[in-house]
Amino acid sequence: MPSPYIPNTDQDCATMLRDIGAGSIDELFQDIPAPFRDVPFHLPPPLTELELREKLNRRSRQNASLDNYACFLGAGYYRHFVPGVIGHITGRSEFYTAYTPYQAEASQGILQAIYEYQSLVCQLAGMEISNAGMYDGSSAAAEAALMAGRITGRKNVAVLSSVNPRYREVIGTYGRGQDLTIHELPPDFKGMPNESACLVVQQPNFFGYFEEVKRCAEIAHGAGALLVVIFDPISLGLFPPPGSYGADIAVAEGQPLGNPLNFGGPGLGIFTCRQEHLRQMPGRVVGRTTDAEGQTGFVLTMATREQHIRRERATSNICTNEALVALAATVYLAAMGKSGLRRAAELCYHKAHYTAEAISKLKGYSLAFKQPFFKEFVIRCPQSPEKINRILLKEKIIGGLDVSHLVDNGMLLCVTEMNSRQEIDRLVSALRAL
Amino acid sequence: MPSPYIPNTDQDCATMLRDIGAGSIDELFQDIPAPFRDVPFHLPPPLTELELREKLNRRSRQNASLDNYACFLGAGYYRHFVPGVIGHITGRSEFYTAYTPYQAEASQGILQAIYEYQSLVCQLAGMEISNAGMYDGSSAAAEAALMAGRITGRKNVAVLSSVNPRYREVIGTYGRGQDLTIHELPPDFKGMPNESACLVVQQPNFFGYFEEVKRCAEIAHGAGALLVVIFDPISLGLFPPPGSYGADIAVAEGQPLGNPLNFGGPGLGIFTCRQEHLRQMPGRVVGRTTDAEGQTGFVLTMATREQHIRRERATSNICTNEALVALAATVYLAAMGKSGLRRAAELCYHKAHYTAEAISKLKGYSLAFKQPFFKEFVIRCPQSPEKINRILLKEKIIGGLDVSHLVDNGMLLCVTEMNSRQEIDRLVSALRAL
Amino acid sequence: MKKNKHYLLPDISRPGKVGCQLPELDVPAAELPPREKLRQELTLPEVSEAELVRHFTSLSRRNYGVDTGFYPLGSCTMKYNPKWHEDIARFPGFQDIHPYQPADTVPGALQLMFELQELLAEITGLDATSLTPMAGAQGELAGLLMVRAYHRSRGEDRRRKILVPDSAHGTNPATAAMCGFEVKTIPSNGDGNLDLKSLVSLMNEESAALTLTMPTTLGLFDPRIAEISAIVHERGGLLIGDGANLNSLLGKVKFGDLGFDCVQLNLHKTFSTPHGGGGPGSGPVCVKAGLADFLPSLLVAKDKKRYQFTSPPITIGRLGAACGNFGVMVKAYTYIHSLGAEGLKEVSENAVLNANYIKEKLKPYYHLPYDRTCMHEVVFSGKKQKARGVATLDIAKRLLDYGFHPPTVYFPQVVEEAIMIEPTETESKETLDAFIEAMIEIAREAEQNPELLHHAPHNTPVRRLDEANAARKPNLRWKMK
Amino acid sequence: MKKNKHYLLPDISRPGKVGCQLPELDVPAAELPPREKLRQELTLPEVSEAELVRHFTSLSRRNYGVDTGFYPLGSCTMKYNPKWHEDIARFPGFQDIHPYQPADTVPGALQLMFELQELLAEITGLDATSLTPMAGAQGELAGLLMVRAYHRSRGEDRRRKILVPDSAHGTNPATAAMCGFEVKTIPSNGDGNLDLKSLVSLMNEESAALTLTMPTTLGLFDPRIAEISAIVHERGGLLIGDGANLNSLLGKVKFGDLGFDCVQLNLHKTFSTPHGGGGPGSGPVCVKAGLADFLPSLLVAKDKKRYQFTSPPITIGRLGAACGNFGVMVKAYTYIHSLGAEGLKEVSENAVLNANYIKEKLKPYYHLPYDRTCMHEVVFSGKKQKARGVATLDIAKRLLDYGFHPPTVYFPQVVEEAIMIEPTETESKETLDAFIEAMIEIAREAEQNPELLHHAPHNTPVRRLDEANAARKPNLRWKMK
Ligand SMILES: Cc1ncc(COP(=O)(O)O)c(C=O)c1O
Ligand SMILES: Cc1ncc(COP(=O)(O)O)c(C=O)c1O
Repeated sequence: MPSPYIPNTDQDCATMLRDIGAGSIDELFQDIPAPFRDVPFHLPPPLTELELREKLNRRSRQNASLDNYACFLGAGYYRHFVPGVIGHITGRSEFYTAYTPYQAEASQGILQAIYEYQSLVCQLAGMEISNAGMYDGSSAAAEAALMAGRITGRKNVAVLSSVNPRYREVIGTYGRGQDLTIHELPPDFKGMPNESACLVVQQPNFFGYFEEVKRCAEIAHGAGALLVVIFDPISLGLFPPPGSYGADIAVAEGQPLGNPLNFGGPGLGIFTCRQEHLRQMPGRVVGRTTDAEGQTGFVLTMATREQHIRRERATSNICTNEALVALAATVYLAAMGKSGLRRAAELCYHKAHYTAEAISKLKGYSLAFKQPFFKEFVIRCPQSPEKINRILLKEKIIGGLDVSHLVDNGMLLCVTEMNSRQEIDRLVSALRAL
Repeated sequence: MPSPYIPNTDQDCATMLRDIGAGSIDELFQDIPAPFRDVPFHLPPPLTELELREKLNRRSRQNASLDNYACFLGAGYYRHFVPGVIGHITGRSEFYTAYTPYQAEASQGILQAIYEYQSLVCQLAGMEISNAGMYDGSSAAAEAALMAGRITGRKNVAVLSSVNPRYREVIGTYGRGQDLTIHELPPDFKGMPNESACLVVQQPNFFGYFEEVKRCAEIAHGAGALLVVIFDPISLGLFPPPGSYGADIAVAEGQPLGNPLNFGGPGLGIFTCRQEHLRQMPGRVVGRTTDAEGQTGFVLTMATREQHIRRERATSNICTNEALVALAATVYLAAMGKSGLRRAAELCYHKAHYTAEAISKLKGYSLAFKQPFFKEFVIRCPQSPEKINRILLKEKIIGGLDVSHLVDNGMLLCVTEMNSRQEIDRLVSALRAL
Repeated sequence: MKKNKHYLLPDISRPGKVGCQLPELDVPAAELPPREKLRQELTLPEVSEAELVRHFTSLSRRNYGVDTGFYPLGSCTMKYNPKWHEDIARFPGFQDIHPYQPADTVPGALQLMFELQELLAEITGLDATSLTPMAGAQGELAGLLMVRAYHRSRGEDRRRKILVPDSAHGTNPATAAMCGFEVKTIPSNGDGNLDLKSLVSLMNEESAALTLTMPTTLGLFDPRIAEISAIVHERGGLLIGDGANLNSLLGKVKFGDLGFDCVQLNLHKTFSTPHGGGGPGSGPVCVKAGLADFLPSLLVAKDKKRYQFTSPPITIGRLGAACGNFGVMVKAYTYIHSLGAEGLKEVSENAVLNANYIKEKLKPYYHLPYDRTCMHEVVFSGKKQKARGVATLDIAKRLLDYGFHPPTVYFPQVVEEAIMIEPTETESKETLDAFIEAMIEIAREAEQNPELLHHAPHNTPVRRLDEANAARKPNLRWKMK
Repeated sequence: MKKNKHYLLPDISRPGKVGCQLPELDVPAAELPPREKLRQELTLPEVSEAELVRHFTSLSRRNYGVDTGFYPLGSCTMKYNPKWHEDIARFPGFQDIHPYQPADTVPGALQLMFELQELLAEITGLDATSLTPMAGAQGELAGLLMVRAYHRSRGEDRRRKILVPDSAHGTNPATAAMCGFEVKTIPSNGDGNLDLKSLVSLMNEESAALTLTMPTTLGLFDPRIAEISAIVHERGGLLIGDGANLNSLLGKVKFGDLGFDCVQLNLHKTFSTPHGGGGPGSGPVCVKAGLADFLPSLLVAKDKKRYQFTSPPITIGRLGAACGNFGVMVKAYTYIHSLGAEGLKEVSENAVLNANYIKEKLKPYYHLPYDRTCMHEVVFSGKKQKARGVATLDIAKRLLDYGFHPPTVYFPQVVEEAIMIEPTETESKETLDAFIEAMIEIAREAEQNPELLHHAPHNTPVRRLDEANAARKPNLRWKMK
């Protein structure tokens, strides 16, 4: 059976085998001890493009795709507006069929795009330098903790309990390898554990409200620890960037910057820090240089920090990252520009507050926290959030995250510019009708 | 309000006006008599991308999109398989954001693609030359009749009554301008009307079955008329091409070659003919040539036939055609190749016959014609096809075309490689259960 | 990056390769007709998907589009078209529907068409629209077939002449001829306006209509439009517009108010649907009420919230087997909704501003035959340069070296060595300035180094192509065995 | 076509421009926090959509991808990836779903993940899979964290050394270090196989595991794999595979049969999901039953036709906030279904055939350190050319002039001036022949005209770039005010 993906014809194979001097393909596999070779594989029979398109179209239609629902779920992954232009650019095959740009002269496009990404992310976060991106926000946070450990030579890591629990778990996973001890601090913490490498805070925090980050910075720095901030990139259209309140390392999940949800992946770990920590920074970085004729060009640089040069003494093992997602974020930030990003943040802010107010006026519902918030907030419900969500679903509404294990009957709701007033009003009526 | 599509800033406008020496934009419109200027336009308020995406997503979801239905509707527009690779190529913006390739040196891509299109279409139809494409199959047929009139200097056009009625209508519309008289001939016609420019036949015909085209060719040629054949490009994977039985002009709807239905447009008018008629051929044509250094290159050529040079003595008024659809057809034919196109035709043939046989065994149903057919056939139903279709719809089946005005309770069904056995069996059961 | 190698599909075809695979037959095979009734030989290229993609990707990289750079092709309105419109046109509910589906399975599509008919009627100030024509020239055809039917319906079948300005686009006279009319050319006067005396003398009881592009193909608005309209109408004729230049009037002026009875629009130009390397287009016709019954079928009608296709009572007939280029309509509809009335006005204002800016900046270097305010485009003449042996074609080819697509050249034919520049509103002042700079530089080169221009372009994938030879010995296809 | 002008986003930014517009607020505005709690200044570029598109389109045209041409980057498996996989990954029901939606609103996605877990287990011959790791290196991390947890669970926490062959990819030792292990390097022997004596001497009660890439990064299959496995296991260690080279074993050989306890796969290489210019990837880990309880969370479990996320009882924990790179999984799933068992076997057979063909053809021109049958890739050494003053880097850069992406160079480090060529099965003999011809031509140039190579590339958008200076004075961003 000829395959669209294997262009060698039988004739080609025969010629090539002859030129190689092999009697058969099998001869090429002689190094593999016979008992291991050509064992049976129990796999489904091959299907053609036509069949698989149909099968997977049906399969995908079983999922409640959010373009057909009102969605109030956030908690780290957000449905923000994705301008159509982004897909057209990430869909340029010169970008998406390339490998990591090891050969700079053939890769100026992606290299410059990453350089622009690094620049835009620094502008956004108010930080000095950025790498080319990591896997996701949580692993970036974990790498930040590891980096703080390397910089300070300390083994304790303090994390506020208001940090996204999943992020705390990932910090724990990575920390275990380095024998870091993770300390969970309450929101009203007064001081740092002894010999802490860093304090990790999330702004706005998992429950959606703003931390007193300046106080955190003072306490952390006072104890010789670094401040690691996990930020919401969209919030920075309206609220102060981590660089402005003393973050030494600032990380984020970059998915909201022009990327669909994709069931949570691929995402993008934004990773920024102070210039002085460059040599301890994990991940790839692109630098500007010149060519033999003096023209500007871009290259991967500072590779001596990385695993492929420094091996076991590298700053991280990361190799493949999320370049295409970073490209999307680059186009997003350029498309929105300063006014667009501010507008996005404002829309989120006002719509979330409109929603929160309307719900908290309903009998039996109340806001769990009174601190200022951005686009997420926890509502205490009159019954279990899980039950409520099941009822909302019938109205084509995906409700908020059930956080009843953290807040009594708590539901973490998220409202973005994607939620029209009509959707919000539908949610409120549905909750009222419950 | 800044617009993403108008890059001039207020500052730019002011500078430009100053450089022009105009006090205001209005001054630039002074040639327009005042009463006509700046009249009110009653249009809906502007919506952003976010809002329009939502609105039109909702609007599009109101339509029964055929990827979610079993569809047995054909009659000139066909749901054949569209390999995904096509969209990726027509989506290359260098192609789709270009104009007609008037400046050859900057347009080698589209020019070569059209040259390949012309070549592929000739190979497919067994004809000598092809133009770069026309609006759709029906207008190509009409232009063929006009061209036959020019070549023969005659004003009568004979059209078999088994030609798609919509095509006959379009030939009529175009013919009226040239004062052609259209004669409808029955399938068993014996001779041509006097002084006929051409005989137009469809193979396979509107009802799906094969005409005796050799006999048609003999009669037409015997009367000094040209034979114009309307063909189904997919059928040519299995059945003889018009060039093999004496077609002087052969036209087709090219949509089935790798294009979605798009509610009937854009389509593609394939237009091929004998070499000797080149100078009477309507539409654009690309030729191969060399550049100043002897390299191969491609240009629009034979333009002296066309309206932009020859004006009222042109072979047609056509200017914009369907280049991007022709590009899709080019990629389709190259992707399928000889074995793929044959397979497509075979699948249609066998599935259609399986369906016809199963239905004609049902009580009350019978095949209306006994001639050999390709992928379409007319079923005589026990009740009105319209009613049957309404019932099928509830089972998520789009039935065949109601041709009860031509055949008693007749329904024209179409089966292609897109109809799985399961779909066909569903149709048959639904008809049985009626 | 690649060395300039040249392949055609047969060059990369090898027996046994395949670019797409279809499923196995899942029903019992039927009997095939006897062998002699089957195709004996089918020869098509055989390539893998990877080779196919590389082939066409490489071709695309040898092509210039609006996304590559400035494309000031006069009369063609080569705007940048919003990318997301493409996405919307590809929604399955728009793309995967059949034109003959029952109306109640496609209410969304029909509503969109109905509303677009109304929107275009409002924008043109006319009463009814048919969306059927598949490009501008077919819209013209619809218009002139209606003119013929109209006069015939009034017993005035003798009106068999169409008056066409000498500056008109080739489709205008060609369409008239296709509709069985005789073409009478009306010259332009010294200002580039229609010569009224000629109009008066030619507009008689044998004349069916004047077809007028407005603004004209010289990029000018004829200020005596009301007089022109009066002359035509008083003498029993119709005033037919070629709306291809609507981009300068959008949201500012209505064709209906100017006296036009019928106008075709080029959605693929004005309404921001990319041109596809030569199509598809869409050329709706809008008409005054008196012509509405003649409109080509199909129309979409609304009947108590239900939408359905209808045919006008005395329609000139069908122009195609379906209902026009729906895929293009979706984008135009989106465009109008995205801009609204104010937005459309900004479009025309900026289009006109940009054209006049180029006009003023290049006037010192290139001959400007009509030195007055222009609309969306400006027509220069290369005759100053021609006098020094540099043809307009040389200038055009040299622009390619500067990374710009050339303007339209040698059209309109009434201007010697015409250079017709239409920047559109989607270009920024920075781009215009860079283009202006290149044009000035080329004017300098034409004086100092004409040879350089004669041999341009120098930086393109191929050098100047031999068009004469292509026409002399037509090679219009490859053959494969 | 364009003259080589160089712009960065700030160069094309102008105050007041905008590339995307969001709607007006449709609810009453809430009170904002006091001004000092708001952001004072936000500086981002301001560009229109058209300028944005031209900027990035032009960047794309300065980039080389698989769709542009041959990309024989060793160890990276740069296959051509079917285009339609991209379409499927973009179905709204796959793309527009939230990782925390209730399980019964995403049964299709969960089923796909569940089945992919099973498919990968079958392909590797192992018992359980976690799809969570987001790239190969994170899969390695998962593997070695499991190794640590495993030994700890058996009270063998003293096993803190990981044995790593000298030819290993940098991620292997780096990962070991991240997991708190000490790295012990095992040399290769003269045949390119693992030095068994060293293994025996290093594999002791302090050693936790051997991490082995199979076939090795020299492109060779170590025929003594059974012995290696026995040595490691007898001494209480685990055999951990780096599955990045699976492309040569697909459908032929199972890691589980070879004795591996755990292996990470690189879906973005072997399973045909394009590499995105550096990512996203996906690096599932497959393990034998004894390690299954340690797998990173989340897994998808099936319980009477219902699918849901679960966490293994003594999981090493989460590696990310969601469930891995689902978008990549969709493509890998599609790929496996599209090929089936026979198809996968053809993949590895053709990958191996292509590599050996290149090996034989280039052997006379380039030094081949291990002259034996290779698997999916072949490693040459440029030392012949080096002796004449031409570095492997010069050869690589010169290939760019011939329109080819260079192979991996200077890796594996155990080969002097390494040139590591991995053609993959998606390349045709014609392409291989053209590449071989270019390599031979370059070998000739290296003798006759070394200068040409020192200054290569000549035909790229930029000439050879100064990497040393980039590292010396890092300029890692632009600044805008
Ligand atoms: C002024 C004018 N009229 C008519 C047309 C014909 O339109 P189309 O190419 O869509 O048929 C054009 C396009 O070239 C034009 O510029
Ligand atoms: C042999 C080998 N192991 C591991 C890796 C790391 O995989 P990833 O880049 O997906 O993290 C690579 C990729 O470069 C590789 O080639």
